[in-house]
Amino acid sequence: MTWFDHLSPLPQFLIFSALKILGVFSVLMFIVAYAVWVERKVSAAIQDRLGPNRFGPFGLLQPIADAVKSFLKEDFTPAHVRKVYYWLAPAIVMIPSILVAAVIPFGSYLGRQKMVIADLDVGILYTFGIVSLGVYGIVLAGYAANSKYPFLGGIRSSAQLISYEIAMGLSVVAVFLLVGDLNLSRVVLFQSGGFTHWIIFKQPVAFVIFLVAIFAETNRTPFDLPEAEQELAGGYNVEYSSMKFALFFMGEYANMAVAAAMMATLFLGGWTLPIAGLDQPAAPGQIGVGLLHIAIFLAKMLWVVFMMIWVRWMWPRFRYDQLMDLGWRRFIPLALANIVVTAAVLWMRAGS
Amino acid sequence: MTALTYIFVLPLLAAVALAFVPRAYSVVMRGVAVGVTFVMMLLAILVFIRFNGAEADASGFKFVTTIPGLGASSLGIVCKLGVDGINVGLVLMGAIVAFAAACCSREIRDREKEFYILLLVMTGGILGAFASLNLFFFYFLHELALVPTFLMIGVWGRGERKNYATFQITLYLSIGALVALVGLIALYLQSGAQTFDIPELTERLRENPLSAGAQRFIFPLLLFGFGILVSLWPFHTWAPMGYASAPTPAAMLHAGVLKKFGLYGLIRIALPLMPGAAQRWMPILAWLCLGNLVYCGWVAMRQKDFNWLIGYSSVAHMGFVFLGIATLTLVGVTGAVVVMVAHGFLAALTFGLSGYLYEQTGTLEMSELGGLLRKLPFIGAALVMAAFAGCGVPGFANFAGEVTVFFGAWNVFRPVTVLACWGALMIGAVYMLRAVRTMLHGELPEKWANVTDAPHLWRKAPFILLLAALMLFGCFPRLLTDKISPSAGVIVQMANPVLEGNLRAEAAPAPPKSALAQGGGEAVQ
Amino acid sequence: MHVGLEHYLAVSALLFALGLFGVLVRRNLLVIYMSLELMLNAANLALVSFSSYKNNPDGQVLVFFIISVAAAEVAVGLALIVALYRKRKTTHVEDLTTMKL
Amino acid sequence: MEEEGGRGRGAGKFSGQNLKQRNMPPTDILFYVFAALTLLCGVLVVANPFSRNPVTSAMFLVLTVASMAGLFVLLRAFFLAAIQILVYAGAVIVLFLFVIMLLDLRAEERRKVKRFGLVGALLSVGAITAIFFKCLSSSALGADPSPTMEGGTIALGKLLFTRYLLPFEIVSVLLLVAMVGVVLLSKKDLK
Amino acid sequence: MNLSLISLEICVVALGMALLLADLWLPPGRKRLLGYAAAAGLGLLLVANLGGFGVFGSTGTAFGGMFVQDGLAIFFKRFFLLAAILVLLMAIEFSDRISAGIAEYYSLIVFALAGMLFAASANDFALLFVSLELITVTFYVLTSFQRARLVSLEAGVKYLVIGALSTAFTVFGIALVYGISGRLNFGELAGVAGQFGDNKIFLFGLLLVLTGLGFKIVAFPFQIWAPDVYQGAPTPTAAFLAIGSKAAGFVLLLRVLFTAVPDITAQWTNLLIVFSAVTILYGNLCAIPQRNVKRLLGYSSVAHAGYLLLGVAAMSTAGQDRSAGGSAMLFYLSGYLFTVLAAFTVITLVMRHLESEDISGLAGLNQRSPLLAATMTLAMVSLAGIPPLAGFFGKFLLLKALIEQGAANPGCYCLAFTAVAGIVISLYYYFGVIRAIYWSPGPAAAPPIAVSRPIRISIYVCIAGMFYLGLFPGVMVTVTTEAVKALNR
Repeated sequence: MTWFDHLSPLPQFLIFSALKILGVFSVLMFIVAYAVWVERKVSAAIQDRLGPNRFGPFGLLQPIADAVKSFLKEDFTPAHVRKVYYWLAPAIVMIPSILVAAVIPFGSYLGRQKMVIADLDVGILYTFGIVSLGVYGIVLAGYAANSKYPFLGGIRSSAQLISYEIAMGLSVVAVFLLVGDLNLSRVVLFQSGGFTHWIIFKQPVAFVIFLVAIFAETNRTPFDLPEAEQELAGGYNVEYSSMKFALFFMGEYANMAVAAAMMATLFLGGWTLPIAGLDQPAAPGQIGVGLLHIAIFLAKMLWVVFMMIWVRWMWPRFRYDQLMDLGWRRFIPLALANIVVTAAVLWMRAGS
Repeated sequence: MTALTYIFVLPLLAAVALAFVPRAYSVVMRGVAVGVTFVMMLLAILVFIRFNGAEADASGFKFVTTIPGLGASSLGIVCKLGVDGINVGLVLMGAIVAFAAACCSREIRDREKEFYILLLVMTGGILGAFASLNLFFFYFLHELALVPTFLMIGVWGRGERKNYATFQITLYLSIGALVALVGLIALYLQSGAQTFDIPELTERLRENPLSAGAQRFIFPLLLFGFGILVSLWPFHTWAPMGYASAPTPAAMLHAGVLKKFGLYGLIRIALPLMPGAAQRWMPILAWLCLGNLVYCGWVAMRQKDFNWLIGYSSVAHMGFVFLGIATLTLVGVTGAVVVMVAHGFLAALTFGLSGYLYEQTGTLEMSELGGLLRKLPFIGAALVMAAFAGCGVPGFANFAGEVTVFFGAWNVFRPVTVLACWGALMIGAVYMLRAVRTMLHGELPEKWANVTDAPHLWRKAPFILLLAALMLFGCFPRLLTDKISPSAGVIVQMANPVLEGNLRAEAAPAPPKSALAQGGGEAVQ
Repeated sequence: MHVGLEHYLAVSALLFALGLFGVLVRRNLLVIYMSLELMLNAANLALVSFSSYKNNPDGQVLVFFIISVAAAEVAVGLALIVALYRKRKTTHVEDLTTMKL
Repeated sequence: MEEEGGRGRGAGKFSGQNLKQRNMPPTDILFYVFAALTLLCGVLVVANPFSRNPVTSAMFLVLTVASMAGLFVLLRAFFLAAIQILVYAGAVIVLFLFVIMLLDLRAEERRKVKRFGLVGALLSVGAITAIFFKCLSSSALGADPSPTMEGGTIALGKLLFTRYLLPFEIVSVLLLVAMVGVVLLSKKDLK
Repeated sequence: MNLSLISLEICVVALGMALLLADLWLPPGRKRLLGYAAAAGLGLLLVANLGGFGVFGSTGTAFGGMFVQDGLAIFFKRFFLLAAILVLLMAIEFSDRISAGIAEYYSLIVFALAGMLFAASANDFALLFVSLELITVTFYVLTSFQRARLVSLEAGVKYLVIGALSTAFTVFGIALVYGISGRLNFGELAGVAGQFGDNKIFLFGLLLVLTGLGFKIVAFPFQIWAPDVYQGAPTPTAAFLAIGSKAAGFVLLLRVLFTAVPDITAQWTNLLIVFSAVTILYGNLCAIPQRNVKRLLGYSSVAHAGYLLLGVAAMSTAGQDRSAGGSAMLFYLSGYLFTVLAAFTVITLVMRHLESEDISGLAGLNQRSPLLAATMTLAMVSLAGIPPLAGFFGKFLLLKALIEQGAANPGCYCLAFTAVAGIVISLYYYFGVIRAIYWSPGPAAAPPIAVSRPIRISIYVCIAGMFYLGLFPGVMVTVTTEAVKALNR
């Protein structure tokens, strides 16, 4: 590795970043692929059936089969669509979730490298900024299809995403009042030193709001109104088929994965675990500890993903007005109140 | 508090009071208007009579009084009233004409409330403007009197071209007034006196005259600003049309009194405060006034409508005053002031009479009228006398004034004077007498069989009064000239700074000639 | 060529000019409004670059205000445009002729 | 620009003192990339030769805003870069899209552009730009050679809540007003 | 931090919010009460402010010099309060024309007022921008409030586009000024502005800021929105726009020119003179053919902006002592307040049931309501600048201030003559309105117009104000001269 140490900092930085990006991306894709499998398995279990079980042990190779199927299907473009946007929309859907993954600390250190692609000081603002871009894919899909149901789906989705973004953002404000920093790594560090330091226990209200908002942001049941089959015959992705449809599908799961990662980082202690000193960052020599941190993070994240899948098959769908009502008239005031209370408590503590 | 205070304040207060009278009580309105103007007239006569005996302040003004509160004293804007020889006659004339106009207001039948309020405001404004010793209020009150004029013509006026006439008169007079305002403001600023008080300004400028540049700039503003207000040729077109369309009282007040404001302003302000520029501009003014005297007289001859005719004749008469002012001599200026007073009575009289005729016949087309003297002995006689006065027949005040002016002008602008004599006397006589002949003599058309003469004293009173005044001052011009000369002397002296240096020896009348002016006055007597 | 403040200002000015051009030329209210946003963004860029190059944080605070005010303005504006569209079925400025002289 | 040379050279604006320098620092390359993107997308917002579709304009506006955020990052204004994306891309332009879709502006395609207006606009805009560049080249900016201020959240936040508290509060009133206004203007049937 | 200085603003904002809240609980029939409550609340504040009770009397600066409470600010605050009260009373009369949300209408007026109050005290570009935007955004809504009427919406959209454009100009200008000087605070800027007198970018930026403010004060060539917006907006909005928004623009203009960059204003003089002249002529000439009263007042508002700019021109020409032009402007604005609000009140009452506010709607007004006819006449006479009303003395002071500078800059004389020409032109259309009132026959069976007591009081206040300022201007001249002392060098 001596040749490496001789490089100037910039190429070093570039190489490490490339490696991290590659790693994160592949893990994310893997999770996306297998989240689908998990989803099918979980739903099968809940509905007391078997689920995919033909291809590979427990149907484990099913995602590969699905992928092949998607690629081989005819890529049909209906005549009435707006072509450019029709092509663009599926591509856009994936981008935000991948971009958000860049700022999430998925581990402490491996060697001297911090296990985060970009350790931004404005991390959370960046996340929200990127998350808010997620709406474009869906809106454009709805617009591009140039037919009724996708259009309604697009409209619904944009309204829904914008509405719940506010609740989500406000709920997180309380967290940052507590932490005093927007940098996600420091948020994680703040949670080290005991289960009670996890923000889920300090900010339960924020957690609940955030959790629900995530469901809405990822268009998951009970908030999957933009694509509700019974109402809109599939919503914004009606006109899509083959690989383009698959991209939407993947986008949804990628969003889920990233949202779960955010959840884990913000509320569940990130890569920390308050046993066996695992809540402190790994020293340069402790490669094993570093790997363990990554594993802990993945475990938490997968747990959240699992829970989201679980919820999908357990809950009925909301009505649209109920959804809006919940967002605007319950959560936003609640989140505001939460902020005020948090600020007041902090202020009193600082005073005393 | 002097009589002047009441003359100024009474009509305005009465106007405010009338605003609260229900409109059904039109008799009250008329009563109040006539009563108030009558009181004003008595007060004005009182002031005139007691003028000689009254005590003058340092700057030669009498009955000086201040209305408290009005204006902004920090800017030197104080409502200060007072009279000297020049404006005492004007105030008297104004008050008499106002009373006459109020009496003639019977012809107004609708919206009497508004009309009498406007009439009173106009009266108060005019008299206040003449009595004001503050440059600001001098202007302010004149404008105050102008607005009602416009409204009266617009609302109660007659004829098809009423709207056009209203706008024309409004625009013309406003331009004139505003141009003059710019000049007045510039004068105030250039003087550096920090006051709008006329005596103080005069005093200050006597000691430190304005720079030549400032005078050159300001004087034309005042000359043409005031000139437009007085219908100086070629800015006269508003006058005949406006008067032809105006309701009688408005025409009487405006042509008789308000129009004199510009002339008064020239005499009071432009001449004494900017002598240098005055010297330069006066010859031009003299030639311009020929436009009034000859051209407008000529046009008057061609008129078919009596009101247009007297409108033009009124414009023509202004030429005398301009000529008198242009001489910059004591005689000329004195004569000018006398003409102003005389013409005030005369104009009011003619417009009042024409208004009566119009009321009776509904037309003033001279071709349609004729032989009216038989049906209207009183009105007809008054009209004949008015025509004589207009032609400058001795015995009427106009003659006294015009002759004085000619005496003054003879030495200064000889060719102009010759032309003016010809124009004014010959042309004036022609059109006036022709009008009298067509309207009063000859066949009486059938349709005028039932016109009636002024039925009772109240209808005759205004005409009698005005005629009496004309004849009084015609027979005893000394009543006026005695008061005017000393004050005019001061002004002329200020306006002729070079006189003392004998630089204009051949043009300017030597001091003995001012004695001649007195002599002229006596000769008339 | 080293990138300095003036480069940023040039970009900002060009962007401003672009926006102004759009406002003057385009006839669709929505696009006009987008062009206005471009102009505001140009101002933001100028403020940020001045602030950064002169080590003075005031400008960035002002940008914060501008962004939030712009958001509010857009909300009202779009509501207005939608209301107009409902009534008039157009977003074309040349169709707004109810009050021609 | 050339005439001003005598005075303007000292400030050395575009006179290119470093033209010879071959290896550009990466931030400079990034600047050119982002600047070009910003302007290109800006042009496509305003005058897209291929499409008059407002949706296209809106999408390019997103790109403009995003590349501007890139410029902000280069200027070390990280907070504002995030806010820029969050507010403009995330809210404002979504709102635009939302409205465009709601109005379904398909009929609104090509209308004749008035030659006269176009030329006039070009001239006036060109004049303003020319004046600006002339000013730029002739006056001293007095700036540091490279960005020196770190526009972090904490620094700005502190300013925002101390010195600029009053405008901050007024903005909150403004947002309230805007909210009331939007509700009033768009609610279906008001009671 | 000196919070007591902004107590007035806090109260006003609180009042606005209280109105919004009270609206929730009031039954629809009693919403009128809210308007009276708002007016009464503002009235109390005005009285407290005039009396200088408690926290309302203090002067000084707060928020690091950003907020300044000096004579000028206090003058304008009282001005805005009075205007808002009269507009609120007008709005109550207008309420049957507003189908829904009348309570919000009141509260938005109060919020716009808050923006104006802040603008009066702005001593920093940040505060300037924010308060200006508060005013502008509120007016977008107020203008398009009658969204059932197409004209109202169109007016709103036009105001929106032009307003946003002006915002963009202002902001870009601020960016350049800030960039060169590194200051946002006017006080600090004044200290260093002198050295940037020949910095083109700085001047360009300043010019852009002035351009942006030009939109607000409706000066040529940024006046294009005014006629349409005045015509289309609900009448009380138009009134508030005519007086409040314009005065706010002027106070900011004064602050920018004479507080922020006091040393380099002289070079603007010729520009100001030209624009003032063109504004006067444009406004007056365009007003002549108008048949819609509100549109006519819109153009006349352009003209009046021109007259007011004349005062600014005089101030910028003046060397040390700028009080003549400044006090004239303030006096003129005060007169304009009473006059224009009187006119709009009459329009509100007379044209309550008419869709288009055509001049012919005024026909026969003096039979239907002599009071309103007289009020309108007085308002027109005052707008035209004829004694004995406020408009005359205002114009007199402005001309005086201008001619005073004639020696320093002969352009002032030209401007004075332009103003005179403008006044004469304006007589034509103002008298056209009076003519419609008095000498065109009205509709045969037009019912008399009922004038409620509060609005009667507001009309009396306007008339009294016009007469008082016209006849007894002394006090006001002193007050305004005191108020502009802050702008002297």
